[in-house]
Amino acid sequence: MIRTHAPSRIAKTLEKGRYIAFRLRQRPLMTVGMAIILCVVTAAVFAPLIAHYDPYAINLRARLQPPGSAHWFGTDEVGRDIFSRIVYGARQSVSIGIFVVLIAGGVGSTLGGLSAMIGGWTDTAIMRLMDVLLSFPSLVLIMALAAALGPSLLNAMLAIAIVRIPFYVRLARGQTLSLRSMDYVRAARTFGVGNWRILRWHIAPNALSPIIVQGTLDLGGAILMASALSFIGLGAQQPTAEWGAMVATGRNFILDQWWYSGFPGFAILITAMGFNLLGDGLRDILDPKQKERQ
Amino acid sequence: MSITVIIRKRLGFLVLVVFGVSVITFAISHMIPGDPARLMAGERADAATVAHMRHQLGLDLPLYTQYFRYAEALVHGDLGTSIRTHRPVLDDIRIFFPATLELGVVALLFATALGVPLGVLSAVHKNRLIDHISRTLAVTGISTPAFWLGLSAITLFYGKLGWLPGSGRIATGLAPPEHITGFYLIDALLTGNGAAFESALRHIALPALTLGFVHLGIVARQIRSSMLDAMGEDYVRTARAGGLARWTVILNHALPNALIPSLTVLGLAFGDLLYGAVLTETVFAWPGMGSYVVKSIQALDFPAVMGFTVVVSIAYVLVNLAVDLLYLVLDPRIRWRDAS
Amino acid sequence: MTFSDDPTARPPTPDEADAPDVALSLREIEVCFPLGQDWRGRPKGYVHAVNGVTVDVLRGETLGIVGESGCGKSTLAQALVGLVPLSGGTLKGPATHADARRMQMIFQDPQSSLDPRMRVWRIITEPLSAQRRMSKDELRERAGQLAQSVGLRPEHLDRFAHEFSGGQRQRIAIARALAPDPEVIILDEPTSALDVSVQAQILNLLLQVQRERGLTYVFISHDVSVIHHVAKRVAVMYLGQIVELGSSEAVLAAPRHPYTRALLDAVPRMMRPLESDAPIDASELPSNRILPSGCFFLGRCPFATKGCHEAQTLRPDEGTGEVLVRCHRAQDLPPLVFPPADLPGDAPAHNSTQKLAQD
Amino acid sequence: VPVAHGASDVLVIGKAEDPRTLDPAVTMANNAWTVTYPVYQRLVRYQTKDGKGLTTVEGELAKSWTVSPDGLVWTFTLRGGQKFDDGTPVTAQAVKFSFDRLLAIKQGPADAFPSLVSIDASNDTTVKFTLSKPFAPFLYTLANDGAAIVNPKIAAHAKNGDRAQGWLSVHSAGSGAYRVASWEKGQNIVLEPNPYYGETKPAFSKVIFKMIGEASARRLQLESGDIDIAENLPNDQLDALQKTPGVRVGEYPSLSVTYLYLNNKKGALANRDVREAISYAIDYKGIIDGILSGQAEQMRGPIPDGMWGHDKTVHQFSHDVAKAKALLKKSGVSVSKLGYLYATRDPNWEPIGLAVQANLADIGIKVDMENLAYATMRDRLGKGDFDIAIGNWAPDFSDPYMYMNYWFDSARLGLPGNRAFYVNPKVDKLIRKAATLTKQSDRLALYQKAQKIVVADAAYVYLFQKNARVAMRTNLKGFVYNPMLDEIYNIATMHK
Amino acid sequence: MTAPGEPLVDFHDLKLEFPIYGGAIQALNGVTLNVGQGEIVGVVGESGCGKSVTAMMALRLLPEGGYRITGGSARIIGRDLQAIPERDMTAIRGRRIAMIFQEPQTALNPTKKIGAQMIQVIRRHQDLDHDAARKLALSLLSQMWISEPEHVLDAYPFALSGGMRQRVLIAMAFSCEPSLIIADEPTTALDVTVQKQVLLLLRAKAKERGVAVLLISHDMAVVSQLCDRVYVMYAGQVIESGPTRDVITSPKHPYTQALLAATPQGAAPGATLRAIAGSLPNLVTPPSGCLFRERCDVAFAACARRPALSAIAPPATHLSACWLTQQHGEPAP
Ligand SMILES: Nc1ncnc2c1ncn2[C@@H]1O[C@H](COP(=O)(O)OP(=O)(O)OP(=O)(O)O)[C@@H](O)[C@H]1O
Ligand SMILES: Nc1ncnc2c1ncn2[C@@H]1O[C@H](COP(=O)(O)OP(=O)(O)OP(=O)(O)O)[C@@H](O)[C@H]1O
Ligand SMILES: [Mg+2]
Ligand SMILES: [Mg+2]
Ligand code: NI
Repeated sequence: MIRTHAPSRIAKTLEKGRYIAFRLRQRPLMTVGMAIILCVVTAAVFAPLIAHYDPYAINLRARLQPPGSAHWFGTDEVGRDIFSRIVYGARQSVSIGIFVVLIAGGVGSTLGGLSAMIGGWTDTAIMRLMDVLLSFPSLVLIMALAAALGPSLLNAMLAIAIVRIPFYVRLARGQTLSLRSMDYVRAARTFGVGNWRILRWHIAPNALSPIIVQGTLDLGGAILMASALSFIGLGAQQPTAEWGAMVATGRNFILDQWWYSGFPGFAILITAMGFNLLGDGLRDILDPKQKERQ
Repeated sequence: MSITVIIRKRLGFLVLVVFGVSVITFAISHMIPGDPARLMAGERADAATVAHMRHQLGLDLPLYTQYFRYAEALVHGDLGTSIRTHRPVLDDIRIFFPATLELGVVALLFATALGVPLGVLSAVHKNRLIDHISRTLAVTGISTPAFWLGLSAITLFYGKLGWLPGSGRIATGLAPPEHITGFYLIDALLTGNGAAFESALRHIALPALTLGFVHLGIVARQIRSSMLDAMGEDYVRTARAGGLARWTVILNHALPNALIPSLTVLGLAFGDLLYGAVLTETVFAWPGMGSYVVKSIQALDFPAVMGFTVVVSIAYVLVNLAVDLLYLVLDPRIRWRDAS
Repeated sequence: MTFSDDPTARPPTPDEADAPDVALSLREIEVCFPLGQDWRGRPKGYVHAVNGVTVDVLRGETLGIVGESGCGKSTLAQALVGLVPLSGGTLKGPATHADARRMQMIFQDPQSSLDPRMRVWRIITEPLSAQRRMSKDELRERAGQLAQSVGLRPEHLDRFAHEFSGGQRQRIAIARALAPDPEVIILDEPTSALDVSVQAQILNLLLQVQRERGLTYVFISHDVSVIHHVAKRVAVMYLGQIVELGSSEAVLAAPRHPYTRALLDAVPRMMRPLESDAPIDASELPSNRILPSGCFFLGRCPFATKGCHEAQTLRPDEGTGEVLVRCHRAQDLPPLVFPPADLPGDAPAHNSTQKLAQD
Repeated sequence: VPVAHGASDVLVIGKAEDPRTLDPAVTMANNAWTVTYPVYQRLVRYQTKDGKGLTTVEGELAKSWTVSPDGLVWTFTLRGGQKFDDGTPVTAQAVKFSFDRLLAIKQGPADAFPSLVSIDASNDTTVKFTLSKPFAPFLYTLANDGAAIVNPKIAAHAKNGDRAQGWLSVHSAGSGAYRVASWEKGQNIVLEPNPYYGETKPAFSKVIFKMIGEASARRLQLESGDIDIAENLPNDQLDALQKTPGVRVGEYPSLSVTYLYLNNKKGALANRDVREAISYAIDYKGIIDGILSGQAEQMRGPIPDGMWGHDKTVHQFSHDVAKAKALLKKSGVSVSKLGYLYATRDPNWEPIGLAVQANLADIGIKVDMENLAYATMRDRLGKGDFDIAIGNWAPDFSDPYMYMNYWFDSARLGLPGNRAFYVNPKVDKLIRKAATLTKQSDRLALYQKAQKIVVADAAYVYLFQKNARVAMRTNLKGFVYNPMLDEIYNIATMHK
Repeated sequence: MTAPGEPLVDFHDLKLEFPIYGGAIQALNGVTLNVGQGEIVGVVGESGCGKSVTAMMALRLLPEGGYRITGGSARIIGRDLQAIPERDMTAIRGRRIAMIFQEPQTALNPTKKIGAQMIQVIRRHQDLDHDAARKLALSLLSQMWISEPEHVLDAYPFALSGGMRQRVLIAMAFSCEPSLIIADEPTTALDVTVQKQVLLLLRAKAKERGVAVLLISHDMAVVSQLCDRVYVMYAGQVIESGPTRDVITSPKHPYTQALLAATPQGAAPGATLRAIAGSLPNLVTPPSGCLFRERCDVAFAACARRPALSAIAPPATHLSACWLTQQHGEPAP
């Protein structure tokens, strides 16, 4: 029986907060992930306040300085402060991740949802196209696209987004198909609710959580992929402070100036880890199969 | 009966994929700025030479004719001639593909051999310390930039410690084993060439570990989640109620069922391995398809890039076919459904 | 009330849907599901879920449908509300036209029939907002009225479905079904997922709203006692066909068709020791991929004889004539009669407790 | 046990990547020449004196030669006694075959012979070259890799009229000290001695070119002695290697220059003052000291120091921001943004770009850096689709022609050499004339005159000529550096 | 070994909870239950009242570390359940006490043949080689009135119908000659016709071999037809127990009475049923005092304390946990 007297709003909020704290204590890894993301996002937003050097100012007289009090993470081969560049690099990484996920998730889920709702030939055609895309060597597609459109961060992001689309199409299609057979959707049909409205009212909100989980996990993946592209020279261009590009130039200095590629590489690792940990945690929480019984 | 159905289905799919992939690559190749004829003719060639070359390559024909010519050759197993190496693309691929495949298989073996136990342990000890540790390891694997890991590994294991060689497939000056499968490890074993085997093993260790580490995470994560599902199933309870020991239940009942959904992920992971090899191979100077295609793209060597994509997507479809067939072995439900 | 809002529809012939007391007229309804696809996209086979159901549902009555799992009850229900297309036969009656308000459905699982991300008032008024534009205030007001009529309190309106117990959820589903003021409600095992104590609440509620609104019910259940309680008339289904149709008093007390007999014989009855005199028969519902050629029950029928290899039609029982049976031997079978109730309807009075409670 | 490590009769050279083809009539890459040069012989070769490589030539296969007074006919007499690696003697017919093949294939290497019309072998030892118009550097071009003499027997390997290009791209058919024994693609190329070699038997029984993509890995392998020579190392690594025991980093002034192409026909850069302003804005010393660890020398005009024709009096730009600003103002052109095109093929190009970016920012010009695959970059260069681009240039033969006639002739716009799209009829006339004269002093005068004009026009930004730095094990002896033979090692005369 | 006459399962006032955020699900709130040798005992109650938890507890199959016993005692085959080491426990499971579950669809491993699953369990407890175990499995199946046991042994679970699968599970349960079989709603997922077959089978085999059965069901009628004694549970507590006939025909606890009255069976068609108001209490915060108090129409002051299960009248076979049925309307000492 449900309670008749609703507790006050403040008490409710407090209770909710305590509950969230409890859940987080239960999932230390997810908490770590959230902390990392918080740090990265803070760095990205407040980069100018955190970095005490201009990330683009070259100083040929202070090349390849080891980490020290002046330059926490040392300097690169043209004397730029690596710490500042890493802090600014967070902007690139976070925006790459978000851009890719929004584009791929948006286009993919819409396509997948529509494909499942329309069915028939349209569905078959879309899914076959996605199969082809999936079996396409993704890195080659990205590299070829980057080569075709010219190397730039934007093109790299677009290419990554395109490569990720089939995953969302499949996910959203699967979700739609299973939701479509839920009784509440069938019920809605008996009221004469049309496809569009069903998609918007019933399917989209309910299919959202797995898509969000996938998106969170993909944020990490996209950051990795973009850095890989920058590493082989197809992503961010100089002098943009981008972690993958920094590792790429730093690779020639890895034997004597470990900090040059070391810190940006670590930054990529940590950031991707943050999103992966968060995504894993979210998946655990949202996965109906693994939900704790109440 | 059902095997033939699956094979027929996959082969049909193969035709579709090869067609789709070749069309896409073809289209992209022709969007990329850069004139293959000029590349072929050389940097300082004059306009007439370039025009001649263009005619020779058929680049002056309408696009669709070019595609048809390409497709026709493709059907006859001809992938054209590489602009960069001036050799038939198929010959190049024949050299480089086994290297990549060997690297991929060893990496996947490593990832599976470690990832499966890790995932199982994680699931069995859910939310306990072991779980946290192995999940951290898994997530680290997934989140590590392979190129960076590779560089660091070379620096550490070759540069600082000198334990393992830093590049290549076999020691310099040591003749590779006779070409039978193209897999050095297997060829060395087949020909009883102990020195080559040892050297090849030492050479493949670092790149395979690097590449495998990333996939270790994917495998462990997947196994963990499907193990958790499987362990919550009723039949596990039945097995326990029948008095079977805990690990018998886990390994004999839950694991085989957990492997079934993981198989798809493993199949995809293997496809990914082939592509992921691009970065690892670059870093480790592994003479495989990865470095080949990177160089080909950089040199705008379209025939080579197209050959690569076509071959890799065929490999992808075949891997999926293998996964399907494995399903057939592992999951009797499919056999039964197809039979009836 | 007119029967047809659809001008293109053929005028109803008097013998069919025209009789003023018929709410729904089913004629030879068939539903098949295509099964799998070969490489050319053609189905590999069909599941014959409903195989020719003919029955009239009278206005204001409750038609009960019983039958074992997989016999096509739910499929029939879904076909009635248009969720699955008919493969054959016709469905007529005032409630079958484009206006979806006329017929509503209540599903078995109150959990999955309510959108977990909608607030209760939205759920209840969804059929209304799907029909025409209504302001939020209007909708809320309607929701309040409906909620009250099914015993929900106003403060429940802003909650989500998962905050309710199973019985409450089924109340919400009933309120939603009542929203567009339907004539007919199809109930597909509305209480199967509920506990006995809650089932009673829901059955009471259903009967009450039926009385208040003059609703027509098609009530599906595998629980004979529930059907007996709510339905005046009952149809027994087997393999997608009605094998026996008649007043529930007649059918449930003295079943004629061998299948109905087997079914009723198997129903557990309070304090009736389990009889094991009948030979244990291991057979179950035959496959509906390929339909049997003669009587569908032939394979399991203990009374089968020669004539059973011919297809059977639903024919009036010769004895009373008010029960239709799909068996040519119905009269020949030894009578089997079940007492109306095994136990007194009321639990023994608990006089002492009454007294004490008043202290 | 791996064989190569430390063995005294094996030489291992660490390369960054596979050569594409080993056909001397096709390849234009130093990366391939490392292999092909010692495998083939040519009519003439660069001289070595006192262990120093000179840019002058001496006979290799040729014993002597004469030139007709009009400079149109060159007649060579062969030395005899030289044999291809299958024992076939090298004859005049082989020379004719090789050059006919080169001209027929008509790829990069043929460009060095613009006016060659016919080759005649009157007997086994005499071969006659006929030119359509006099070409002063002709003799020098015969020392090019492309002028290699190949065994005519390769004709048997021809397929679909490819003149055995396919076969020769992975095999060798020369009369040099070595021949290609095997090539594991992506791994190594192994050379073995040519058993019929006509001169002193080389010291190494095996020469291995090992492909090691990562510069750091190459350096590590050199340090550990797995390889004897490591090519293509970035300056900072070389600096570090200088301190490594057992490794020697040789530094040699080279003729290889790095310069910026200013697109003379596009936008603001069409304005001479703007180009001059840019030339003044660059911090040459900063780049040389900061990026090249001082291992370079600022250029003075297009012809580098060490090549005849270099002019000590020609104007040299200095880092002068004020002047640059003034010039920019004077030009009256507003330049807000320029692109800088580069590739990662040379690790210095990117930091140089960053320096240029910073320098030009000082005079108010924003520079966008664009990193392309080298092939794409070349395509853009060819089309003139860039503002500023960077390039390296090394001479194929030792003649100022390599700089002046390639860089400034309006007939070679774009990729062939004039990458600044510089058009000046006066300069055209001077340099074309200089190419046909046979007397060096006459030519010198013409080239110096032309040099003054092009420097004043600031067609390119002349950055620096850098030292060639070769890192090798100290136990490797007898290496001779020749500025004309970058990345080419005298493996036939080296030893451990 | 169990001494003759000693109950196979003996729970006394067992209390058990599952800790969750901010509290615990108090799943069992006093289960007093025993099964003697050869008895058929029923447990009835509504969904969520703790029937399965009780059954699982008897074999200690609940998730390790996921639950807490907060009171009472639990013994099986004469031993303290909590003190039995896990090794012994696995030897008891299947051998001494076997179990049959509700969902035959999922209770068998879908990727293993029936034969393999049966043989595995048989060989776990009996010293038989593969062939002998198979033979035993065959004979067990044929005793389950399965006409083609060979065929069934070589089949995968999904190829069998629900009734067939349930018979396989019953055969498995009998395979090691246990003393007790716990059947947790063995027929809920089956059709009535099949249900009857399965129940008959279960009863016949049990009687034949003198195996005790603890039959769990939510269906009063099923229990009344099959069981010698019955326990009625509500919200984790056994609130009434006794010989089946006594409990069904003269229920003493208001809940049992209400439950019987709420079934449409026996009510006049169309008449308003005597529904029990409200719904099950939330087990995280169960009502203090009598668990049924909030829904009981005869609740009174004493119900603020929780009544223990105690005899209504000598000969103490019929017990109830309600103040009204206790002698003085006061909590028993
Ligand atoms: N969408 C569908 N596709 C294919 N077959 C279906 C579909 N829906 C139902 N069926 C099949 O149709 C037959 C009848 O199913 P239906 O759900 O109508 O039975 P039911 O009488 O409602 O059973 P239950 O009592 O279990 O609810 C079954 O054999 C079922 O497998
Ligand atoms: N592992 C568990 N963790 C937490 N709570 C549990 C667990 N198992 C059971 N419960 C809770 O214990 C209570 C009793 O559950 P139980 O499964 O015994 O009910 P039941 O009587 O068998 O019901 P049903 O008739 O639905 O099978 C329920 O409230 C349930 O949510
Ligand atoms: Mg149904
Ligand atoms: Mg239960
Ligand atoms: Ni009470």
